Amino acid sequence: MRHFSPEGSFRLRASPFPSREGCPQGGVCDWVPSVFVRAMTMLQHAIAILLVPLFSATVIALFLRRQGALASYVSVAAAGAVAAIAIILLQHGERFERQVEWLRFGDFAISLGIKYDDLAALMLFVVGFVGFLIHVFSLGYMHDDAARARFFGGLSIFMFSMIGIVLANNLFMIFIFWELVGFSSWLLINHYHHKQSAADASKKAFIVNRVGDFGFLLGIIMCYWLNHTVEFTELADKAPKGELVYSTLIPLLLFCGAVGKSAQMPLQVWLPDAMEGPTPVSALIHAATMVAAGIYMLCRVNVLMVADALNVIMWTGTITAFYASLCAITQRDIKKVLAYSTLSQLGYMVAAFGLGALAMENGEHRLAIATGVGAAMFHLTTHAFFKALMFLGSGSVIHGCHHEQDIFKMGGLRKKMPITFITFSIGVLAIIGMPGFAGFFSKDAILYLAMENNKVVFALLALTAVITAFYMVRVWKLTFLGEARSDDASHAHESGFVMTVPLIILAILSVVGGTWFLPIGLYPKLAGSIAELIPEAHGSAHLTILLVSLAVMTVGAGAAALFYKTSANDTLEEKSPGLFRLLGQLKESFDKLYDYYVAKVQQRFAMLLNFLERIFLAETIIQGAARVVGFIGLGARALYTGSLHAYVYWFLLGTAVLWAFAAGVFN
Amino acid sequence: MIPLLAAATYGLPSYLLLSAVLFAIGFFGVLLRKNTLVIYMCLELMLLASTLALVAFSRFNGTLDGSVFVFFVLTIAAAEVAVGLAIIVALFRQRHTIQVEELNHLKH
Amino acid sequence: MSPELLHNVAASNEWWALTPEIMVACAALGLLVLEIFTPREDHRFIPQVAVMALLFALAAIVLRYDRVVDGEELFGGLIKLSPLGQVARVFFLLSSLLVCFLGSICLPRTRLPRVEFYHIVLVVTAALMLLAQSNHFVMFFVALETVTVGFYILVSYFRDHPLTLEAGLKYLVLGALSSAIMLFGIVLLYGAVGRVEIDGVVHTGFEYGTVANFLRENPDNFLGIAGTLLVIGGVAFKIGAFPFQIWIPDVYQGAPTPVTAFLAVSSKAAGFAVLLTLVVNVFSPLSAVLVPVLSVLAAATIIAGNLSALSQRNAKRLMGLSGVSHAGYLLIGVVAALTVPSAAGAVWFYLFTYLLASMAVFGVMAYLAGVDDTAQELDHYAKLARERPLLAAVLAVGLGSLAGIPPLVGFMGKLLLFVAAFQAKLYWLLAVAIVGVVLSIYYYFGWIKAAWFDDLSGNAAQAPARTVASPNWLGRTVLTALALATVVLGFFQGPLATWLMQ
Amino acid sequence: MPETALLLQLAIATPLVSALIIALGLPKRFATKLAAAAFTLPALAALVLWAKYPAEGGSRYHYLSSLDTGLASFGISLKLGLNGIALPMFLLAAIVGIAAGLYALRSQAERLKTYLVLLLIMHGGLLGVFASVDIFFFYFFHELALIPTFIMVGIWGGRDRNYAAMKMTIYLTVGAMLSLLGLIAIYVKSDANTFDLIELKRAVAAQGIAAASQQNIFGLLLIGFGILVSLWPLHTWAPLGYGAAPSSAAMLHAGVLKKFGLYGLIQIALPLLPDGAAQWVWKLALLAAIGNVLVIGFVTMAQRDLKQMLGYSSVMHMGYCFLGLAALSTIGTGGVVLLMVAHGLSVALLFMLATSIQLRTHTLDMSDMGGLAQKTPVLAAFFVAATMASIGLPGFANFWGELTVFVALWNFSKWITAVAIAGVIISAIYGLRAAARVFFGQPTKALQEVTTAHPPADLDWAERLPALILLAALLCFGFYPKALSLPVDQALAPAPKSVAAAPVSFQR
Amino acid sequence: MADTLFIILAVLTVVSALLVVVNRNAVNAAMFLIVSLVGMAGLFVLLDAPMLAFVLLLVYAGAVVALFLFIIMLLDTTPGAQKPYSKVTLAASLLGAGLMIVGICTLSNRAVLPHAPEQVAVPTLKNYAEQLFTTYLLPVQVVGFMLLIAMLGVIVLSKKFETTEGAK
Repeated sequence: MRHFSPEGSFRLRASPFPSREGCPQGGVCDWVPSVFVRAMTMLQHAIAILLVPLFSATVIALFLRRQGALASYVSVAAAGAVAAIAIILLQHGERFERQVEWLRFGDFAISLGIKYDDLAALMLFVVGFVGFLIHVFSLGYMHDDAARARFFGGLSIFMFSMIGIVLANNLFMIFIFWELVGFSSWLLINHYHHKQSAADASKKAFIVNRVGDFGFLLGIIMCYWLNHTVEFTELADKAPKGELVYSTLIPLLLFCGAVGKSAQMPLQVWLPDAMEGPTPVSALIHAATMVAAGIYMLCRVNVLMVADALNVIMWTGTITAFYASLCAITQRDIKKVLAYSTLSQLGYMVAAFGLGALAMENGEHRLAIATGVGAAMFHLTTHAFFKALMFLGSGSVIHGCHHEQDIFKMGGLRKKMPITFITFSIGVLAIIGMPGFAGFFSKDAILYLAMENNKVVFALLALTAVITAFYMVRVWKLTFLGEARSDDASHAHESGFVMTVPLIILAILSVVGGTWFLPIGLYPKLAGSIAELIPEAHGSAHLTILLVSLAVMTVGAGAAALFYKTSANDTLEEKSPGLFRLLGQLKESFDKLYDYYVAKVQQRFAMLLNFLERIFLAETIIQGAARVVGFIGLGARALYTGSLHAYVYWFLLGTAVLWAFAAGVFN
Repeated sequence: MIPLLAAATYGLPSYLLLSAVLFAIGFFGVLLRKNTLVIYMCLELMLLASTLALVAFSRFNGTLDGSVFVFFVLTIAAAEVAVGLAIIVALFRQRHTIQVEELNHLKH
Repeated sequence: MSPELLHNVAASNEWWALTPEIMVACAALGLLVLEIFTPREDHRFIPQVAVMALLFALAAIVLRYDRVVDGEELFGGLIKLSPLGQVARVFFLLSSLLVCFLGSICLPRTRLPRVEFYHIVLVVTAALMLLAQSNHFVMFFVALETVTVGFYILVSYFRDHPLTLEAGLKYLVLGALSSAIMLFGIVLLYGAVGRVEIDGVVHTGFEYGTVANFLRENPDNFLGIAGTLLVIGGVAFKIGAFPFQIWIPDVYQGAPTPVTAFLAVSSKAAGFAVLLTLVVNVFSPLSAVLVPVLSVLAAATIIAGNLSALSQRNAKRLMGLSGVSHAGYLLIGVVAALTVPSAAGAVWFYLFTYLLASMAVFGVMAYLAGVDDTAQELDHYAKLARERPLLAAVLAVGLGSLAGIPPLVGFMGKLLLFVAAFQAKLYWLLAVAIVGVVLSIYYYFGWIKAAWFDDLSGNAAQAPARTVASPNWLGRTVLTALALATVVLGFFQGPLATWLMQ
Repeated sequence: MPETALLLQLAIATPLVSALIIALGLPKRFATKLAAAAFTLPALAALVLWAKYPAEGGSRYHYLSSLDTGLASFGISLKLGLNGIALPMFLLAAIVGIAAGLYALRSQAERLKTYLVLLLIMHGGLLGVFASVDIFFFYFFHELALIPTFIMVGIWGGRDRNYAAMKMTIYLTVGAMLSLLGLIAIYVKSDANTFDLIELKRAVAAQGIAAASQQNIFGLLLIGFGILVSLWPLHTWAPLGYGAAPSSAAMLHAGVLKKFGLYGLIQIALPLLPDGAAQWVWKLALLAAIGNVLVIGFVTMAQRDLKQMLGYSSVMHMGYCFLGLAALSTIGTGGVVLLMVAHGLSVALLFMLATSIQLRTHTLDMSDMGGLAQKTPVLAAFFVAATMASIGLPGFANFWGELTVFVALWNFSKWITAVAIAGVIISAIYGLRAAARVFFGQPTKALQEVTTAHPPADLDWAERLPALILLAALLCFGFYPKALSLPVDQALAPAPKSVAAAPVSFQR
Repeated sequence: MADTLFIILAVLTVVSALLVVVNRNAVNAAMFLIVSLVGMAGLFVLLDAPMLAFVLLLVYAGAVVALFLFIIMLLDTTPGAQKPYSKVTLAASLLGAGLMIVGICTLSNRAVLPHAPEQVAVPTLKNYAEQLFTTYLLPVQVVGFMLLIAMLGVIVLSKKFETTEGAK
């Protein structure tokens, strides 16, 4: 039961202290130019990795708005530097935490700090490396885009913000960069801003995220006032001493942030629309990194978790996973399919996190989370690899097919774009959990957790896996097999090296990325102590899980492979339109609901208030009062009749009043 | 010369009352009459009413100042009359009327 | 009366103390002499003579200023010197100077004699100065009546205009009425006090001091109270306090613009000088009655003045009605003066600000007034900012100061009054005053708008704008000086404040 | 006198004096140069004073200097100085002032000289407001800055300017009068016989004002200042006035002058009337939360006119400031100061850009715009940045203000905190919607006609410079808020007495 | 005997004053004014001020009322030209009268008068002169000026001017 060992979880929490000295399996850091390592301390590396993309973004924004090419090179260079430093930090293995006070009022202070532990190391590698590959890919993909500078500038801002989240050592700092990734995602979705759909999608994404952040910020503030700190290390240190004030509300509120960012139900609506952005953006932000930030954040604050909150989280994740996979079946747009699969995979991760605790629900709260964190982060990593791979693959396809995105207008691309085909196929195999591929291991870990803890969840997740295999194979078959169903597809061509090389690298990672148990495995090198938290099934459980996942994969994939004909229209729609429509509505319902709310409820309410404001407040009361005074004024003016007698009467009146005063009438 | 008042029992109050009545009558005239000249007479009447009280007080308080003040009041009244009548005459030249109700062009 | 007593009395007639008044009065006589003995073409210099006389009188006061012993009684108690009396003298001389200036603008438009105008203005000025220093009801009444008679003539001076004469008649009748009322009040006081003999010297109800003592000893004597209130009623006519303000708009409109200014500034200020002296020095024992009476007067005056001014479009009537509201604010100061000594200074400060501001406005009005002096509509001010920016600027400054807007001096005046009122705990009066100020903003800005804003908008087209003669150097200098004084004193009250707040 | 104090006086005097010079008939080409100098110098001076401000400034006033204007007997004297709270506001006034001035210089306003004169007077008044220690002159300078606003709205204003000018005038005069009464009341009730804030604080510390009168005076000040700061429901002048006001006037008023009321509450009302404050905060907080934040938030959503939308949004953000004050704690007050500065900068930038947009689209109706970003990318970038700032995106100064205010609010009331944070969503909605309607998507028919008639040019440098100044300031304080918060924190260090009244610990 | 005299004179004065107010003809009004003046002069005599009575008759009956009559003749306002009073006027006048009566009643009820001292000598012309030329010298001067401006005023207001100097 190694994965349940206190050490595992303890080391996770105690990770500010170097968990590994020096550089094991030293071979890896031989190719790293050791000058870097000696030149700067690791802290300076960390600061550099944060600032390099910011610098590139600033330079681009200020000077390179018109030099698109130059801007792209600067940005890619920055991303390369990030990746390099990430690897240096990872291999150097030092773990540290520093912070500097940024704002203080009385005894309340907000500080920015860097917490570089195993969790951060893993995430930083994923972000840096995948990000770098995607940058390179974009060089080709966005080559003839007019607003290249803006695009790459946006990418750099995103890298900066994302790395900020990864390195943050307290909740306020996470929130700051949380907002910033939201902004950069808005910027990049809005890249084709002349398209109304893009403008709307970006707006939707930002606002929906704000809704999530509403809870997030409340949670942070509540956590601050309950524990008088929001620093992860301090919180973690309070926990064993029993000083930590637990409240179900805090984790739930914080989870709201994750719901928004990781597009869980009911805030999942923005992610599919976000596909309006350029494909590399979808790959980087809306598949690999940003949407995973929610899970990362949950792992960060795991000490605050309590059982009820975890329960909610688990169910949210499960339902999202299942719902999204259903929605994915009927999509025609290749990116939409991938988007929904992303949703459901994120649901997997969230569910994994939520499952983690329940494994240990015996009062031993401190240990509870470990397995969940392990599984979630594991899946996050592998998913980052293969989903980025598939998005880039789809990007390459779209690029080849002259920006045709409808899978029913593709087909027969296997010969035209062989590299894309192979790499994409690897991605598909990885996501549907073909043994030996990355997805297989991570998904198994999660399924095992589920089986251990909650059969219903287990069933749902397994079913999700079936459907996942089903629609992925559907896409794969319709896209690459058969004959070209449109002249765009028939004239498709393989993309250049700039785009294929990243595909290949990601494909390799999608294969080896999940080998955590072998001594030569890659994941432990990346994740360090996190890797040791992954729940590992033994004996019978191991067998069942293995069988289940194999069965799941074969059933789903086989069904899709047999069922779908490579024709111009959806076979399911022909066979059973009822089911098709049902699934379609399943997807539509949420958008409809939200649109109805925005257009009919919210806007009408605003109009009503505006009407009241204008008519009632501004006009009736104020104007009314003014008019009344005006009338009185006219009346007062009318007293000056010009007749002497009237005036004499006034004098008489005045004298009489004075006389009355003298006679003491008024007192 | 024997003070006539030595024998009188109608004292200061009656004089004060009388002057008040005259004052009121004058005021009433100013209210009532429409002929500017008559209004002006009534105003003079009011002044004289005050004068009467003044003399009475002066007499009964045994201070001469009141009576001296009467000289000033009379002179001032005369001067006012002169100016007033001049204005009225000039007005009549312009408007050919001295009826108050027709002199209400300045209003509002 | 023994001869030596008479001798003493005669000896107490220290004429030197009245040098300024005597100078002004003699100058008035001199004007007539000059008119007779100089050829006609030289008559246009006569106004300059008047101005010189006023300036000399001013100099005389400034030179003799420090020699004044506070509370020194002259002429056997007819006159009482006091610092505020000096202030009043300076005030009246200044305002008469400006009235002469206005006259030099307006009179040449008519075919009327001018020398008499300046003569009467000078005599009235002398009377005003005496009035402010009088310490005896006889002196008080005589001086007051001199002023009133002078104003009868001045108001109807443009006698070839029927409206002017109508105004003259109204002022005549109502003025005489108020004089009668006041006289009756004086008589009642005289009678109530009776004969007071202190170590052989006989005092009567004409002397302020005696009245004050009497009221202090028996404050609930009906005759005393009635007389007091009737006198206040007479003064209320001068200052235009509700309901005795009713004559103001008509007379202001009908009177020639310089006379309107004279009425608005000097006559009102005379009223307040008298009121302050009487209320603070004489009637103060009756504060139980006076405070409610004056408070009601003040509140009613503020409200009546502002409300009736709201929709007024005739410039002169507007000045009159807004002047009424200013009288209301000043009355608050008078009430406060019963309890807070510094309030008197505040009232005089306010009067000075009022002098500067309204004289500036009247100056502009004098330039805009056409041949028909009584018809000065706000519409005539359209395009003023374009054609005569100087006049428009001076107008804006003056009106702003009247409205009590910082940094203009009018605001300081209001501030000092309000502070005094606060110290006197007259909270509800303050509330009324605030409402009044807000209302006044409306019509003052309406006027400024007419002069400044509308020329850019469309509705200026049909406004019958007048062609305004450009002021000569004198006019430019005086108006600029007034405006600058209004602004600078707003920033830096130094001399004026320290002089008045002693 | 130390040269820093001299510098402070100079910064205030320069605009006023140059206004006088120009008014006395300086030829136009010199006038513009002089005005430019007069707008720039205070900004430089403010930067110097800011840089020179001692790190351990404490709550004292610095750069003190005093001048007797003849009302010393009344305890009134022109006493200038800056403390930790005044310093940021002074800086704000200077920065917005230079931006507004530069923008005014390029605007082809008819009768430019008068325009500049009024603007300079306004600027001088603004600087004076925040530099005056004497609360009488504090009020005095405010009015000095307020009057030109009315005139500018009246003369150079846009749609129904006469009505707007009159309404603004009446409203703000009422507010000013009430607050003046409040100040006089403090003067009288404190028995200190002085308007000098330092003396007043000392006097009150020695022997506070009676609780009853404290409550009345605070109420007076709250209503008076509330009108000036557009506290719901006394706000109706704001959208109308800003909708009509010429850009520079709107920038200075909405950006700086409006903060007068809040500044007064922080500097004067809270320290001098702690008990009164404690009795009013709940009313204040409810009004601000329900009225300013929620109601006005929704009303803002419904606006179609760009400037009106901005006006309403600034009304809404004032709600946050009031809430921060209601928290009655160092955090809240400090947050309010940050928020005032940040909002001042951002709203000024927004009003400026709104005018620039209007110059290109010849309309302010957002439903007649769209797709402008294709024609004017730089303008779009600036506008988006300003919008993001105003909806509290990290990296801009506003974020820190709002964050600290929210944190402070929690101790006051959780529910009001929730409402306030919900307001952040609302502002995101209308902010992004505005940006999208104006710049993104496809241009409307109406706009296409206009743009074909006279094709819009992107921001020229005369417009970019002020925008850059404001944006740079926003970013500076956004990236390093401590530059602002340090003096404020020190000024608040001996926290208002009423903090004791407010619950500090969470457990209750 | 003095009492009867007082009563007679008082009645005479008041009645004639009332007639001044009420009758319609301006000339008659002036006449009745003279009558009431005579009555008042009589009262002055009763009050041991024959001097003042003399002056009163001289100035008023002699000069003022004569002037009035003169002007009335000059402007010859036709008697009865006056329109009958409107209801409002009458009501208002009644109200005014009521107010005055109430006022007089309050006066007669509330007035507290200083009791007269023992006899003092009847003032002679010499006394007046002394007072006027010592104590009240200044007011006398002022009154002089007032008469002067009154005279000038009358001239300005009534004299016909040919084009005065400088007037364009």
